[in-house]
Amino acid sequence: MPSRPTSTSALGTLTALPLCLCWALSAPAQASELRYAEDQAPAIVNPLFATTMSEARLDELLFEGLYNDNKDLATSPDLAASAQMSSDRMEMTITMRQGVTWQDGTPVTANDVAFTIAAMKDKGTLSTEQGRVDWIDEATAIDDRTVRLRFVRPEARPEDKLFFKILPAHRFDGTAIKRTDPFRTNPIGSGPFKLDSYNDDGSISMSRYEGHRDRAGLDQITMREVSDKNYQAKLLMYESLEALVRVLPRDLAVLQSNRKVELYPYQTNSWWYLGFNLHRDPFKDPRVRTALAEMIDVDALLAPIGTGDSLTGPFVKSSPFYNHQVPAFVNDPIQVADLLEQAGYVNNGDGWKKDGKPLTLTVSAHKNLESAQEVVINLQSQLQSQGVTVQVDFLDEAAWRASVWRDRDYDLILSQWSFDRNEDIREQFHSKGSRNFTGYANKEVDRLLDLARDTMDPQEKKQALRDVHKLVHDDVPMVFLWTLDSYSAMSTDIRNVVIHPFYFFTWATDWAMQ
Amino acid sequence: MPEAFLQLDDLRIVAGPRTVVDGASLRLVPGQVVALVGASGSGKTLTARACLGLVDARPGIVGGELTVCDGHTTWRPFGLPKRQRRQALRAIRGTIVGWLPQEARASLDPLRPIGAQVRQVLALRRADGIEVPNDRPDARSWLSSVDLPDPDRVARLYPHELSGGMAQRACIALALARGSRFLLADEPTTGLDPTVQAGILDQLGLLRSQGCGVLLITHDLRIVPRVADQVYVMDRGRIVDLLPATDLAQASSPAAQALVAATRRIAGGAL
Amino acid sequence: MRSAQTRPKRPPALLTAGLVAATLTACSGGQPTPQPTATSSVLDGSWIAQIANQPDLFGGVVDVDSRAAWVAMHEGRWADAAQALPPGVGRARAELELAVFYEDLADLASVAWPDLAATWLARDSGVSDGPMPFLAAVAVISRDHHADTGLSAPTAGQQALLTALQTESGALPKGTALDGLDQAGCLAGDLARLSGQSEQSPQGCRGDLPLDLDAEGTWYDPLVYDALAHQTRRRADRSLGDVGWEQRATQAKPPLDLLLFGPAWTTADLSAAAAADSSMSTIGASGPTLSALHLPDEGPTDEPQAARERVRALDRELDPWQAHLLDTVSDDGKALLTDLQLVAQVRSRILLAWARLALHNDRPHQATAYLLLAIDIESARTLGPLNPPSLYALAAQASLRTGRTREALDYLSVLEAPYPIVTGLDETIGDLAVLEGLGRHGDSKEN
Amino acid sequence: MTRLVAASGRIVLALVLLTWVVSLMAGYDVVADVHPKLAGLHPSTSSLLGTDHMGRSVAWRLVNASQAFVGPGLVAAAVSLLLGVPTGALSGYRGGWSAGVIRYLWAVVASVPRFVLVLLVCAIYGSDPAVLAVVAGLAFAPGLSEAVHTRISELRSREFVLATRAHGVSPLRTVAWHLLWVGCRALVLRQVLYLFAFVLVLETSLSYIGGFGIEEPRPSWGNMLAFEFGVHDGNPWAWAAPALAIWLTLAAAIGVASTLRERGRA
Repeated sequence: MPSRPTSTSALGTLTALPLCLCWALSAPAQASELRYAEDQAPAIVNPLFATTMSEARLDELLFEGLYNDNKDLATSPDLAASAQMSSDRMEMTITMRQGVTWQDGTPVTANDVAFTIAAMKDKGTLSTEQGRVDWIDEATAIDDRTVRLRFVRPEARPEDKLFFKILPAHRFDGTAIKRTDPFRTNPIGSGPFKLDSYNDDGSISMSRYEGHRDRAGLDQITMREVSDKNYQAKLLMYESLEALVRVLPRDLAVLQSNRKVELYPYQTNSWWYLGFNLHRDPFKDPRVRTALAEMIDVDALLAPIGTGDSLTGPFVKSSPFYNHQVPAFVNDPIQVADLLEQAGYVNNGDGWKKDGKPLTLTVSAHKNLESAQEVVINLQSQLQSQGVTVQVDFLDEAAWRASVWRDRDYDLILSQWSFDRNEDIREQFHSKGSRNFTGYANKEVDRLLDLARDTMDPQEKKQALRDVHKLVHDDVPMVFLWTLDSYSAMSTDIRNVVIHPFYFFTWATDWAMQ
Repeated sequence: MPEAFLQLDDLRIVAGPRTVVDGASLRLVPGQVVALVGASGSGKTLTARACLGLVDARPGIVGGELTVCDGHTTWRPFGLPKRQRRQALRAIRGTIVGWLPQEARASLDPLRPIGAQVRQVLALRRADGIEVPNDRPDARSWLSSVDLPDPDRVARLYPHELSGGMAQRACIALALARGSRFLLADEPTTGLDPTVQAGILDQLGLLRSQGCGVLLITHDLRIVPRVADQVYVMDRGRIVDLLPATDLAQASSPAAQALVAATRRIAGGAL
Repeated sequence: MRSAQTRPKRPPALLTAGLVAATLTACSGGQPTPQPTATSSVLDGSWIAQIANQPDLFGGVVDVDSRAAWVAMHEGRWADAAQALPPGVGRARAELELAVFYEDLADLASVAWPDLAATWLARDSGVSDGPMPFLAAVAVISRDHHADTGLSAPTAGQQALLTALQTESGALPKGTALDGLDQAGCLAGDLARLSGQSEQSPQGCRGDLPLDLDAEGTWYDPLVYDALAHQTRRRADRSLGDVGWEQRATQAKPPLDLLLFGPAWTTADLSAAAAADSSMSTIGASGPTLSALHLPDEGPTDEPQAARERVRALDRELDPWQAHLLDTVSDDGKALLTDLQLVAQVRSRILLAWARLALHNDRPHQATAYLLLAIDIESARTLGPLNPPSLYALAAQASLRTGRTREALDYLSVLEAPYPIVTGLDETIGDLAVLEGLGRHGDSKEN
Repeated sequence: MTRLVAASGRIVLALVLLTWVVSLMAGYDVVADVHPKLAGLHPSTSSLLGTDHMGRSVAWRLVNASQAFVGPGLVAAAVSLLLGVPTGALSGYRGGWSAGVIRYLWAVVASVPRFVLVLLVCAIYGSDPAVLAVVAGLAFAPGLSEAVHTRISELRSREFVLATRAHGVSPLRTVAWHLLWVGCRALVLRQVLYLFAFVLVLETSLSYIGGFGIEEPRPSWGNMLAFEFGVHDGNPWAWAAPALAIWLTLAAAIGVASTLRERGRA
């Protein structure tokens, strides 16, 4: 385990702690400033590389797409003004909104759109967002305000897929964009807020972009890094923050009884899971995975951290795709033993061993995943009592990105996926999915996922995904854990709040202060 | 078997540009009390300390020789190389030559009770192979031997809890307990009231009778005839006179005469 | 209880029942405590103030025989309450609540089905020969159903849509006549069976009607909800005998069984509600007591902020009043107030009525704001005194009408176990969610 | 009063040491002791001090947590004694240029604040308790060395040192026995107690913050406090007990240290 980054981040935590306290004592916010807390400040502000919710939320303030959701969640033009479809539905000609400028004053042109699509499609851009444009064959800027998109196959409602954020072409050297591109700390967007500064205390200051067509009601938005979630609710109550994105379940009661605070449900259709590294022994063997899954008592894991629904597959229980016919794993010691013995393990009372080597695994969890500690401790105890040794490794953001996203260097990860209302699990479970870091591959699942993507029959899609649910449950690339209710909290000083069910800040231009 | 003796020859000690002891010679033999008298600052104490090698580099011994003989071995430390000199000095310190310091209270370890200090000295004595008299096997007996009242209590006391006289007696007890052949007593009676003085002088007389050679350093001429056999008179770093203690009044050197005169002025012709 | 300083912990249902029992035992025969006079409020005339000051009044209504029924009433288990209470005011109220809840579900259905039909038609490709056309057709024709009005003739627009469905899919039997109550209910059952969306379809009923809806024990339990099948409103009225709500409200003395655990503060509020709205679905939304509190308007547009301000204004009245009440009443009264969360419950019910009114007036965003402030988040996934079933039906409707189809499913999922009849609705809205997501890319992020 | 403080402080410190020995011998399995169904139990006869919100025995974890700082505290004490005392004694007794060099070197170390020094070294070499202990010892060595230096150079010039030498006591023995053991023992012990308190504070605060110190599931009073603090409706003893333990131990260490006086000081 690379201890160095862990330690340096703890060093950061340590230095941030007094700062935290300073905020608590600091003067109230300036007029019309919204200060919100994230567990960790995003290191990269570039929508091409956004993998976490905190990044997605920040991008929502700074950038815009061609289309976006209106308050009734219907697709409506954003950077686009109007569009024409060709009769064969293979081409779309988009006319851009007039008079839109980037935050550095340069006009937003059709070329920026063509550039962004090209950049996302570029093999040199190691982005997880590629899947969002692979249906576009080519994007051509006709003139400054007109861009033509050619599709791979006919599209019924292409505008529903044109939500991705547009980047300023003039800020990049080429379409192969690296994660380390200097843009990440100096982003220029066309959104209602512009990034002013990264501050020493980990916070990010944004102010209203005066050149935006919808003048934002708030002068400033500040993202504050409060890594200790235990402090977040207190900071809100002491009026050192105006918003918490996600409230710890344990803080709900006290915040609900506080008349200065309003709670908004922030259901992001998210579920927790334990993901195996399928590239690695012994987790290649489905029997070992199944045995481990059967050893885990999910309800007992869930009990200490709050009320939620335990799941058997990759959907939230209220989802139309959730397959209620799939039974949960039952902890049957005989069956577990049977599976492990088939896989070549023996247990002579001192734990499961194969060729004298004990069955051990390391659970890696993101440091900022709330309640992860409880889950991991509990898991360790459960598995140890059944003869499996478990090591625990809490990773900070940098180590997580390196060992999970980049190197796939882990045994078992504890993490959480959040989905927008489409609950599209393709990237996670398709063998070519960009977020499939477990390395799961099942031809039938691939076929069903493709079908679910392409079909125009809701019944067929529903059935296909319910079948996927069954298959991924049986293959056990992950142990599906649960979904938890989540709420965000906001000071009643902030008015006209309507939050987007996934991106949170989509309608933040309307927000204003008392 | 040659007789034990301690002898200084032509000792010269300099302190910076000043010569503080300039060619001092003296000899001490067992069973004799030799007094070293002189005005303050005449170099008495330094001369005595030189006998133990307790004179630091500054002021430093630049010349002369110390010869110490215990009847078997003879040491001449000053002429030796540094390492051997240190060994030689360590051999004679305490074992052959003892020290009864001037500031009794300061010379006792302030952090340990008196009894422990006597016991330590006795342990050193035993380590050196010097016989411990049967009637004085422990700290208490040594403390009572110097007429300290309630020796058991005194043994538990710390130096700061003792009066000046008691401290001085304790120091003597330590010196006696150490069992050295020669004892260098540096102003042992200064600042004490006459009864205590008398007691201490008696102790010194007792030592002499036990065969110990005592060098008594003092500027109080009145006590000299009572205990000393011989008197060295020192003036500005030089030994200017050597005469029997009883003949002190007949001293020829101006320094000795000045001392005698001064003593008479104070004490009124009792000398 | 939503007041900062006196928030008691939620006791589980059994415990609540036990506490009520203990309170009753303790207060039987107790002397009424004198009325506090320190700060008088219009709320001092409410039933809550009455029973807090005179706990034995409460014991008079909730006697040993009916305790379980009133506990059910308190916790929003209205069907249980209606079955357990003897005929009379109490039962009528339970049945009314149930009826209103069913109507909330009917409203939800009447939003969901046309939405489904419209969305389905808007996607002009890939016509399915599944049950969708059926559902859409029923949606269209049952849009304006109300239990007491019967089936109205389809409007011109609805008729056109119906024709389009018939011609396009060919699935809806030609010449289907939908002109009778029984047939409509029957069709709903058939649809559920045909669609295969429910695990246990009801028996097909085409031809072998009539269903005796009034007969005890023959609860028609369709899995696609149809309000027409639930004649609870009629039962509620029958429980009152010949006397109407309005009349009853003025006669009752003491009027506690008319008001207990309800959103009306006084009988005056109740009769005002009866006069204003024959369906009685918005009791507590207005009335003399609330008028005296000078709450602000909701504003002319569907602005959630105005709704929030209104709730804040209500809280500014309720919180200090409750604190004062707790200071002045006896221990028995205090126990009643805190154990049963009476003020919080009434508050929740008032917001519910406001939300219902907002939905009737086409202000779904405001309705959402009311409902979010009404829900007790600590137990948001279970029904209870502060989270009655109607809350979820209304929240689902408000979500649906603000485009949050997926969230509507979340709310409905709470109702699914205790009310299996919503399964069909759940499937319908699920289909709508799937339909809306067709051809979209989803986004997913870590954490 | 002072006596009472000293006596009760000693008892507490002895208990802590005893706890440590017990925890080393008991073989309590920190991983196995998780019982969510028994979460948040209040103290009772069956579980002294109750359980935390994972159903783990608070009493056992409290005992086991002594391993987090007693061992490192002892190591740190040894390190600071080994480094600080000889150098302080040497510079104090010899004086002159050797004292200059020694004191300069220690001043360089001491110029970095203790906490920062520890964090710095931990950032480089990881946060192993052993590293923590050695660094804490190192961080305290300059202070110890300087205190010993001051005391010995003061004692050295006293007459009694001369007298001791005149009695034939060797210089090494004079330093080790008369000056260090007799003269500096209380002072050194005081410093060591402060160091122990420092190690406790260091360990508990690092574990509280997380990342550096003892990580779950291994217990430390710091992470026990962090883990339980803010849990609603839990067992208040689950966080009060470690907090109390930290406070008591610190008070004991500092109380005992402050009542230590050089005996027989003139």
